[in-house]
Order: sequence, then C-alpha cells, then structure tokens
Amino acid sequence: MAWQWFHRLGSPRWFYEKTSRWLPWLIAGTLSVWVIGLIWGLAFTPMDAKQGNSYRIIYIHMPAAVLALAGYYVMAIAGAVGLIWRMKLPFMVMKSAAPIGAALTVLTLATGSIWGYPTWGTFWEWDARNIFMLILLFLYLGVILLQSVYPSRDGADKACAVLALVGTVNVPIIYKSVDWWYSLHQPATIKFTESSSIHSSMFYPLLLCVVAYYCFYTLALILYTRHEILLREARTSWVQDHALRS
Amino acid sequence: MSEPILTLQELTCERDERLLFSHLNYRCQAGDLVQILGANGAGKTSLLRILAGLITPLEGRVLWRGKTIAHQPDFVRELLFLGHQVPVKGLLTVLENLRWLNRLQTRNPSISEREALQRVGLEACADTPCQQLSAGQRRRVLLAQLYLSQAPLWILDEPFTAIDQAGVGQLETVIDQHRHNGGLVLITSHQTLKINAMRHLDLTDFPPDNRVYDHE
Amino acid sequence: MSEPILTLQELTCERDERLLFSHLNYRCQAGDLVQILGANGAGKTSLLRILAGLITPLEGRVLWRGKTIAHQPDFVRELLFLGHQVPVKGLLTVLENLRWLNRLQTRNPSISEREALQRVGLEACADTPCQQLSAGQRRRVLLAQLYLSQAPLWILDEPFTAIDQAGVGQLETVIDQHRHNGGLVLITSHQTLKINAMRHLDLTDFPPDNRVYDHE
Amino acid sequence: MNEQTRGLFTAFTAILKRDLMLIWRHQSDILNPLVFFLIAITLLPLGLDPSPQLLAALAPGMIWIMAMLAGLLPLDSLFKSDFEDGSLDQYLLTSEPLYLTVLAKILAHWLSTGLPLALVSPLLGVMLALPEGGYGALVLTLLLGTVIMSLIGATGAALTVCLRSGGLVLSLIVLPLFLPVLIIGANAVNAAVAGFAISTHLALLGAYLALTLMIMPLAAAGALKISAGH
Amino acid sequence: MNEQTRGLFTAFTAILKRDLMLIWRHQSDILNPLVFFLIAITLLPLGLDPSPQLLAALAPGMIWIMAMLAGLLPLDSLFKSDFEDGSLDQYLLTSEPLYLTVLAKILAHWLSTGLPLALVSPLLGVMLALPEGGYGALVLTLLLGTVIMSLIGATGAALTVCLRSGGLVLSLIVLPLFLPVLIIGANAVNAAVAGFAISTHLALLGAYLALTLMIMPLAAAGALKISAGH
Amino acid sequence: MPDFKFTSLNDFLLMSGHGIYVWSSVAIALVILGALIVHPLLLHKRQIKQLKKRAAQTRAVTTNDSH
Ligand code: HEM
Ligand SMILES: Nc1ncnc2c1ncn2[C@@H]1O[C@H](COP(=O)(O)OP(=O)(O)OP(=O)(O)O)[C@@H](O)[C@H]1O
Ligand SMILES: Nc1ncnc2c1ncn2[C@@H]1O[C@H](COP(=O)(O)OP(=O)(O)OP(=O)(O)O)[C@@H](O)[C@H]1O
Ligand SMILES: [Mg+2]
Ligand SMILES: [Mg+2]
Repeated sequence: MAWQWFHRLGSPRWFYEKTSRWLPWLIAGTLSVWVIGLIWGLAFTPMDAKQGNSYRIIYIHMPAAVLALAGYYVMAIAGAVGLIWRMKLPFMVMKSAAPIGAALTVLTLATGSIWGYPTWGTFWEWDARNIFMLILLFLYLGVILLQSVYPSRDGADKACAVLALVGTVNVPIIYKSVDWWYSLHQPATIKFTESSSIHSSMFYPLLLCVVAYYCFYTLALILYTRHEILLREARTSWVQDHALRS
Repeated sequence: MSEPILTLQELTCERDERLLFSHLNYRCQAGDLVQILGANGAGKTSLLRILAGLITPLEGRVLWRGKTIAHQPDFVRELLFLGHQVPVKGLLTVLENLRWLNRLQTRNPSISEREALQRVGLEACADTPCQQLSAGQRRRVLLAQLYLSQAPLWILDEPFTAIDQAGVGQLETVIDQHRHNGGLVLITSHQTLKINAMRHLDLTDFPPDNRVYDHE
Repeated sequence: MSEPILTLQELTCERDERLLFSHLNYRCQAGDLVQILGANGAGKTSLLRILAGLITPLEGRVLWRGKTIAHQPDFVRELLFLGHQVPVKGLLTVLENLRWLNRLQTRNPSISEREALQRVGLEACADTPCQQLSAGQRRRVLLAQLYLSQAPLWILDEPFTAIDQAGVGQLETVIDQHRHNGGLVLITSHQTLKINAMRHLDLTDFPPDNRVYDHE
Repeated sequence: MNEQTRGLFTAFTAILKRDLMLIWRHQSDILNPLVFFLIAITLLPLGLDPSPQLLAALAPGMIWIMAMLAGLLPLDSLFKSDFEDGSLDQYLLTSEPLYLTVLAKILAHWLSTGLPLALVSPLLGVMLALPEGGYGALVLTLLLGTVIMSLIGATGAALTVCLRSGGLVLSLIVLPLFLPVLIIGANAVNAAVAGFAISTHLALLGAYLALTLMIMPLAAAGALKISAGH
Repeated sequence: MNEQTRGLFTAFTAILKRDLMLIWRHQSDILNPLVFFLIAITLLPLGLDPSPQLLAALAPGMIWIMAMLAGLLPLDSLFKSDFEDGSLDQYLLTSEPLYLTVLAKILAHWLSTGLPLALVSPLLGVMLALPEGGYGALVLTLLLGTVIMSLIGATGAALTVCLRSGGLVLSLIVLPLFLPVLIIGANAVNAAVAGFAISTHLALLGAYLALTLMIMPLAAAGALKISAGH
Repeated sequence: MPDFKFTSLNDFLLMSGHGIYVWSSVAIALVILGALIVHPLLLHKRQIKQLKKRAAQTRAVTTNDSH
C-alpha cells in the first residue's frame, strides 16, 4: 500500500498532473510570504548597531545561503533514491536541483560581497563561509557540467547521482576544515561571525524570508522538473495528449 | 529436445531514445553456433553486450543455466567476450598482452601462451611491442585467447575484422571444435562463415514495436 | 599499350629494421582496379601509405603522370586516401563530419553532402553525433566521400571493414564506375571483390632481398 | 573458497603488474607530474620577488598546492586508455569484485605519481628555503595526502572516463573534495616549522584516508559500470 | 592563382570552423583551463595565509604562473585526437601549405583557452586583492602572453603528438621557451602596480610574439610531417 | 506591532548611505529568483510548441500513408 503510493510518486505522469493543480497556490503563497518578510525586514526592523542599515542585506543573503546548502542535499538525496529504486523521476528532480542550487549560491556570494563592501571595505574577504560557498559553487558546477557533457542521458543521471553522493559525504568535512583553517588565520579586521546572535525583532522577518525562500525553491524545482518530464517523456502518449490539449 | 543453456526472454533494446529490437525471444543449447544477422546499425553489438551483461536491456532478461545473469556473479567465469575493440596495449609486447588478458580471466589453460601465439602465427613477433603490429596482427593477439579459454560461452563481435583468409579458415575450425566440445558460440560477422549446421538469429525478425515504455 | 599514370619503381619498404618487400616495380593505367594481396603484416598498408606520400620508402620512388610525387605539391589534389582509421569526430554530427572532410579537400562536388549520405544510407542520422553510431555507420560516413570526390586516384585501405553485405555490393559498383570513368583504384581487402577484370598486386612476389642498405 | 581467493589475487596482481609495467615502459608517466612539480616550483621565484623569508613563509603552502596540481595531471588518463581500447569491458567481466580491480589501478597510480612526488618534495623544500623543522612533516603529510588524492582522483577519473576531454570536469570534481587534505597538510607543515607537534594533523589525515578508502573505490567501481553501460 | 587562394581559404576556414565547433560542442575544453585557473587561485590563500597585503604582493606573479600552468593543460590534446583518428593524414593530404592548417588550429586553440583566461584574470585579481593599478597591465600582458603560449605550445604538441603520453616532454619543451614571457609579464604587472609605464614590457612581448609567429607554425608543421611518417 | 523605522520614503531609499548596497542586493535577488521561475516556464512553453509541431508532422505522415 505504502509502496504503491511510493511508486506512484515515482511516476512522472502522476507528479506532473498533481503539480499542475498545486502550482497556482504555491506561487501565490510564495510571493505573499516573501513580500511580507522582506518589507518587514527592510522597513520595520531596527537598525543594527554595528553595521547600520547594510545589515538588512541579511534578509536576502542568509536565506539564500541556507537554501544553497540545503539544495545540495536535496540533489544528493534525489540522486540516491534514483539509484536505489531505479526510478526516473528522482533523476529529473536531481538534474533540476543543480542549476537552482548554483543560482542561489551565486546569489549568496553576490549579496555577501556587496555586504562585505560597507562592512569589511572589500568585496572579497577570505572568510570561512565565503570560501565554503565558493567551494559549494564548484561542487554544483561539477554536477552541472558532468550532466551536460555526458554522452548518454541515463549515464549522465547515474554518474551525477554518484558524484552528488560522494560530495554530500564530503560537504561537512569541507565546511569543518575551512572553519578550522579560518580559526587559525582569522584576520583581526572581521568580527561578523558573532552576528549569529540575532536580535529577536530581526529574527521573525528573517524567519519569514527563509520560509519564502524554501517555497521559492520548491516552486522552481517543480517547474524545472515539469519541463524535464516533458522532455524525457516526449514519446509517451499522455505527454502528447497533454501537449495537444494545452 | 534438450534443456536450453542460454535463454533470451522478451529482450528490448533502446539506444538514445530509439528502439532497436523488441520481444526478442531465443534459446540456445550447448553445442550451438549462432550467427547474429543484421544490417549496419541493426543492434548486433548492442545485443552481444546485453548478453555479456555489460548493458542492461530496456526490458526482458537473459538466463544462463536457468538463472538471470544479473544474479550470477560466476557467470563471467564461463564467458569469453571479444568485442569490437582490441584491448591490447601498444607499449607491451605481444606475449605480455596475451599473458595479461589470460591472468585477468584467471584461467589455467591447457597450453602455454607461446603455444597459443604460435597457433595464430605470431610466434615470430612474440616480443615486439604491439604498437608496431599491423591491424590484423593486433587482432590476432586477441584471438589467441580462443586457444586458451575453457569458457563454454563464447561471444565474438566481428572477430574476422582485418584477418586474412588463411586466418579466417583457422578461426572457423577453432570455433567449430569448441562447439563440438559442447561449447556455445554467438558470433556476428558480415562475411558468410564456412561452417555447416549454423543457426542464424536475424534481428529483423524482432522489429521494434513502438509501444511506449513508461515504467509505472 | 597506353602510357602508365602511376608507376612504382624499385620500391623497398622497411618497418623497424625489417624489410617488408624489395624491388617492387609496377605500373598502372587509368581505368585500372588493383587489389593488393598479402597476409597480415605483409605490408599492404605500408605500401599504400608510401603511394600516398605519407611514408618515404627506404628505396625507390613513385611516379604520378611521370613525375615523382614528392616533387608534385598538386598530387594530393588528385588523390583520395581512405586509411585504416576513421577520421571522424564523435562529437560532431554525421553531416558536419562529412562536410568538414569535404571542405578540407576543397572539392566542389557534383552532388550535395546530404545526397551522398543518402547514398550510403545515413540520411536518417545525418544530424546525430558520430559517437552514437555503430562501427559500420562510422565507416560509412568516411565512405560517403567516394560519392563526392573527383580525384582520379583512389587509395582505399580495407574499405569494407564492418560494412554489411548490401553495403559492400554498393561500394563495389561505385568503385567499378569510378574505374570506368577513367579513374585508378588501389585497394586492399581480405574479402574477394565481386568485380571483374581486376588486377592483383601480390606482395609475396617481391620478397625482401636481405641485402644491406647503408645509405652513404 | 580458497580457489576463489586465489582467483582474486591473480587478477589483482595481474592488473597491478601490468599497470606498473606499462608505466615503466614510458617512465614519462612517472616523470610527468614530477617535472611539472619541479618546474612550477622553480618558476615561483621568477614570478614573485625571491626574498628568502617570503619564500620560506610560502614554501609549505606552495609545495602542497603544486603537489596537488601535479597530482591532477595524470588522473585524466587513469582509466581513459582502458576505456578506449575495451580493457574496461574485460575488467567488468572478471570474476572478482570491481572494487579490487579499481584498488589495484589506484595503487599502481599512487606508486607511480604520489610516492615519487612525496619523495622529491624535500628537494623543493630546499629550493624554497623551507626551515629545517618542516621536512619530516612535509614528506609524511604528502605521503598520506597523495594516497587520498589518488583515491579521490580515481573516482573523478571513473566518472569522466567516457568524456572526450574530461579534464575540466575531473579537476572540478576532484579539487573541492581534496581541499580538506590541502588545508590540514599545509597547516601541519607550518605547525612543524613553528615547532609544534603534528600528531593531530596526522590523525585527521589518517581518518580522512580511512573514509576515502572505504567510499572512493566503491564510487569509482560504480562509475566504471555506468561508463561501460553504453 | 585566384583559385589557389580560394582553396587556401576554404581549407583554412574549414579547419578553424570545425575546431571551434568541436570546442563549442564540449565547452569543457574552454572551461577546462579556466576552472583550473580559478580553483588554483582559490586554493592559494587556503595553503598560505590570506592577509591582503601578502596576497597583493603575490598576486601578479601568482596569476601569471597559474595562467601559464593552466595554458599548459590543454596543449597535450591539441593534435592528439587528430593523430589518433587519422585526421592528421588528411591534413597532410590537403593541397594547402601545412603552415596554414597549423595556424588555424593554433588560432582556434587560443580563442578557446588564452582569450578567456586573459578575460577572467581581473576577477582573480580582485580575489587576490590586486591593487587598482595592475588590472589593465594584467589583461594586456596576458592577452599577448597567451598567444605566445599557444604558438610555442603548438610546436611542443606537434613534436610530442606520437608519444603515448607526451605531457612531460611537452612541458619540458614549452616552459623554458615561455619563461621570458612569464618574467616580462609578471614584472610588467608589478611595474604597473608601482605606477610605472609598461610600454617597454609590451614592446618586448610584441617582439617575442612576432618571432614566435614566424618560427613556431613552421616548426610545428615539420614536426607533424615527421609524426605522420610512422 | 513594529513600526516604520524611517522618517521618510527618501530616507528609506537612502538608508543613511547604505541604500545602494541594500537595494542592489534586492535587485540581484529579484533578478536571480525571477529567472529561476521564468526560465523553466519559457522552456516549458517552447517544449509544448515543439511537441505540437512534431505531432502535426506525424499526423501528416500517417495520413499520407493511408492514401
Ligand atoms: C562573499 C561573501 C559571503 C558569503 C559567501 C557568505 C556566506 C554566508 C553563509 C554560508 C551563511 C549561512 C551561515 C549559516 O547559516 O550558518 C551566511 C550567513 C550570514 N552572513 Fe554571510 N557571507 C558572505 C558575506 C557576508 C558579509 C560581508 C556579512 C556581514 C558583514 C555577512 C553576514 C552574514 C550574516 C549576519 C549571516 C546570518 C547569521 C549567521 O547565520 O551567522 N556575510 N553568509
Ligand atoms: N608503426 C609501425 N612501426 C613499426 N613497424 C610497423 C608499424 N606498423 C606496421 N609495422 C610493421 O610493418 C609490417 C607491415 O604492416 P602493415 O600494416 O603494412 O601490414 P598489412 O599488410 O597492412 O597487414 P594487415 O593486413 O594486418 O593490415 C608489420 O609486420 C608490422 O610489424
Ligand atoms: N554508444 C552509443 N550511444 C548511443 N547510441 C548508440 C551507441 N552505440 C550504438 N548506438 C546506436 O545503436 C544502434 C546499433 O548499434 P550497434 O553497434 O549495436 O549496431 P551493429 O549491429 O553492431 O552495427 P555494425 O554492424 O555497424 O557493428 C546504432 O544505430 C547506433 O545509432
Ligand atoms: Mg557492431
Ligand atoms: Mg593494413
């Protein structure tokens, strides 16, 4: 019973048709949450003592960072499921997750760098988390490239899944090692790592933003996956019917 | 009739979105010699790779002695697979290459490697590096394995490529012998073999049905 | 008899200290079809590469229209050389590969590339990358050049490798046509061609004399 | 069972022996990363300003980075030729677990690249005016680090073996995974130069080695199966 | 004569177009050195210590050295596949001078490796805290330098094409010839940072470029003829 | 209930000099996140169009066969 459900979940068609119904709600929800969280954060929270108003970038920056990190695990887990149960859909999800994660990583890097200018007086600082984000970007790029240059599609899926899994094992190690390195080399100029202790009045809008980003992520993931489904199932009857109907 | 040693059940093969053949059912007894027929691009090589377990078919399964090969780790011990390419290193001498191929399969052959080389007419250049061999000579290094393996199942993909006619004659006798010793030989070749009592498996008999395969 | 268009004079070929053949003298007229015979390792490929000017023989020379090919930069304009290997890039599509080979020779063919592909039965996969082709299909890309080139001299090294029998039949007719249009074809193949009035050049007729060649 | 194990070992040793023999045939394979290593290091003073104290400060990190880049070079060809000439199919058709086959190739690769690299590193230390204290740590950490490099690299090579030019994807895959080793190794040498104990560093490296030793050959084996799949 | 020249150009453009198309098909070829470059630079501070002033001091030399090593990577494969699949024979059998053929390949190679390298270098300058003054000089000198690299590299590649793994010999041939460029280039950037004019440096680079442009393609063509000989 | 922390809209836009950083970040976020939604939708539309075209072709072919 549960298995049957699981396998229906594994069926692209089922996914495609279900998500068609969810999409409008998801879009509406995402936008509303984000608008509220962002306006609240940008306009209705007190100014940070140390950093002035530039700290407000956190409402864009931090959730992006968190999602970029979480996205890698989404990708890896999807790949693992695909490998273990030999299902098609998870591979499509994995393929879709890669560019989204990469984009969020870039967003983190960009906003972080912008933030760095007023705070550190430089766009790039060899801070542990910056480096980690850069490495994460490389990890994503590796998957994307492998996916794109692999001669056969099935091969690409499986290879990327293996790569993502190997990467997942190493991500924490990399993070720890970079952190450790930073603790040895921490320049006196930066002290923002302490800002993890966030004033509660900043906390709720930040929380809202994180939620909004999660919705964004799901939305983008679904949209990319739907496209992938249409690509791969093009020969199937239901896709052709769907194309004609729409 | 005797019990089949190799059975192909409902095999369907797809290469990059294109079906090559569908519902391929076939059964071979020990002592059979099967030539696989088909035009260029028909899917002969693909089929042989499926039979060797190197590719998993889109559908169907391959049974060896009644069990799916995927679940038999020891199936490979009974298999000799010679493909299109020649797994021979140009920098190693002929003898070294042959010895290596032999070791890899952990065989304990009845005759020595040198003897096998002599059978394929390479005794003269046993110690010359393979990059200095002609096309046919390189191929002969590979074919020397036919004299060394005790595997009952031989899968040969166009073994006669670049081999001169004398050589082809020799090979045909070896293959015939093996099959008379109760072996099973699956072979592709665009030349007509001069061996009697061959069976033929024509891929055009199993045209792709364009049914849609979405696994649900 | 008419004046020879290609003349081999006293050719002697050596590969790594070993003589393959000596004092090879031979003359071909326009309209000849010469099959070069010899066992594996006899030196057929080496001879063809000498004739194409890719290798310089140990001794002797090759005359094209009475002049040594070494001194004729334009000799290559009259030559179509198809070797063992298939100079086809796996990442480019069939059409792109053929078009490139064609441009390289700066030909202005009578028929379009697509037409040539259709002749060799590749029209279906004109736009598939070559790495997804089967052995025979890859080779066919190369052979499509036969329909495009106006070069009088064709040098073909085992062109039938991996080609199915229908394909071989086609090729034989093309070759025959070319030769009737006054072309000259030199070919090696281990299969016996079904073309009448062929000439044969057997390398065993020119055994290596073991005279010592020290060029002083 | 006993027959089984014999089988394992013959194939394992067969591959190991052949690879070493191949490498031995053109030593260039061994020398290649070495020479790259040497050249890169010798170029440093030319590109930068060669004040000894600066060089000494840079030495550990530089040697480690260059060693890493040098180790990257030969990876691309680790499985390439086997894939192109069909040897890979033969590996898959041996009765032994692919894990062992891969391990044999990795071992051969390390013996021919990592080991020499670690052994010549002191020489480069001298060229870069590395203080006395550092040499032992340099060699030790490089010995461990290069093994890890070979293990991780094998996975990358297996994943990219069927790409016409997988060099990029390879480096992109391998380098991030190798980062921890670089950091620990370079810091170990610096610590040793400063006169501290490096037992923790070595312990960390050892732990990472154990982890990769478990995961990587499996991943590589899986990747090879996938590559042979078409 | 006119017909002749047409012939020349069709073949030249044919090769150029195909190579660019090939490269485009797997952009990995373009990105390969780029990513190597990027990652190598990223690793630097992790091996050394990341204090901006130190990095700033190292930046010019480091970027140049890494650019050079990155340029070295794709060289090995410049003629390799053409040699293995017999395209090389076809080059030799075209009616046009091999000089042009080689030039076409070199041009394609530079467009796909050197140019992007030079273009991203400012980004790395930022990461290594290169002072404002240096950027213009960095890009300019790298643009010239990478062309020279491609020219020299092509000769090396042609000489080593028939070696199973010519990477070693290649780097041995290429690097010494390329050394002057490295030194001039790095010094130019340093000079620019210090606020001096770099016209002399550029003049020197230009002269060296002219020289290599005359010699190298000829040498490469000769080498290719030899390689095809067996 | 949190209240508006800026004296005026202008003040809000300037953010005491840090506006440029904050708003550029917001802009980048809008661009990237927007792209993540729009891009797949465009791909999706194109794919549908292609499928339609292919279906039309196949139908044409089959009708020809039937004649
Ligand atoms: C390229 C530059 C940057 C990158 C890649 C980056 C990366 C990250 C990452 C990965 C996180 C999530 C950490 C976590 O959730 O534990 C984060 C959070 C954060 N970042 Fe950045 N960051 C950058 C620049 C900055 C700058 C310049 C500042 C401010 C001076 C900053 C302040 C913060 C804060 C306050 C958080 C959230 C609080 C926390 O989780 O610690 N970041 N950043
Ligand atoms: N690259 C090479 N270097 C050295 N010797 C070679 C080389 N290629 C071939 N030889 C030697 O030259 C001899 C002839 O080779 P060649 O390829 O001409 O033979 P062939 O007649 O074409 O044989 P086949 O029918 O197998 O193609 C062989 O015995 C081989 O040992
Ligand atoms: N690696 C691959 N990836 C994708 N498609 C492939 C691949 N190899 C072959 N194909 C496709 O599969 C089909 C069958 O290939 P296969 O090699 O099995 O044919 P074949 O019968 O062996 O032909 P030949 O007689 O030329 O060897 C071909 O049409 C080809 O397009
Ligand atoms: Mg085949
Ligand atoms: Mg030959």
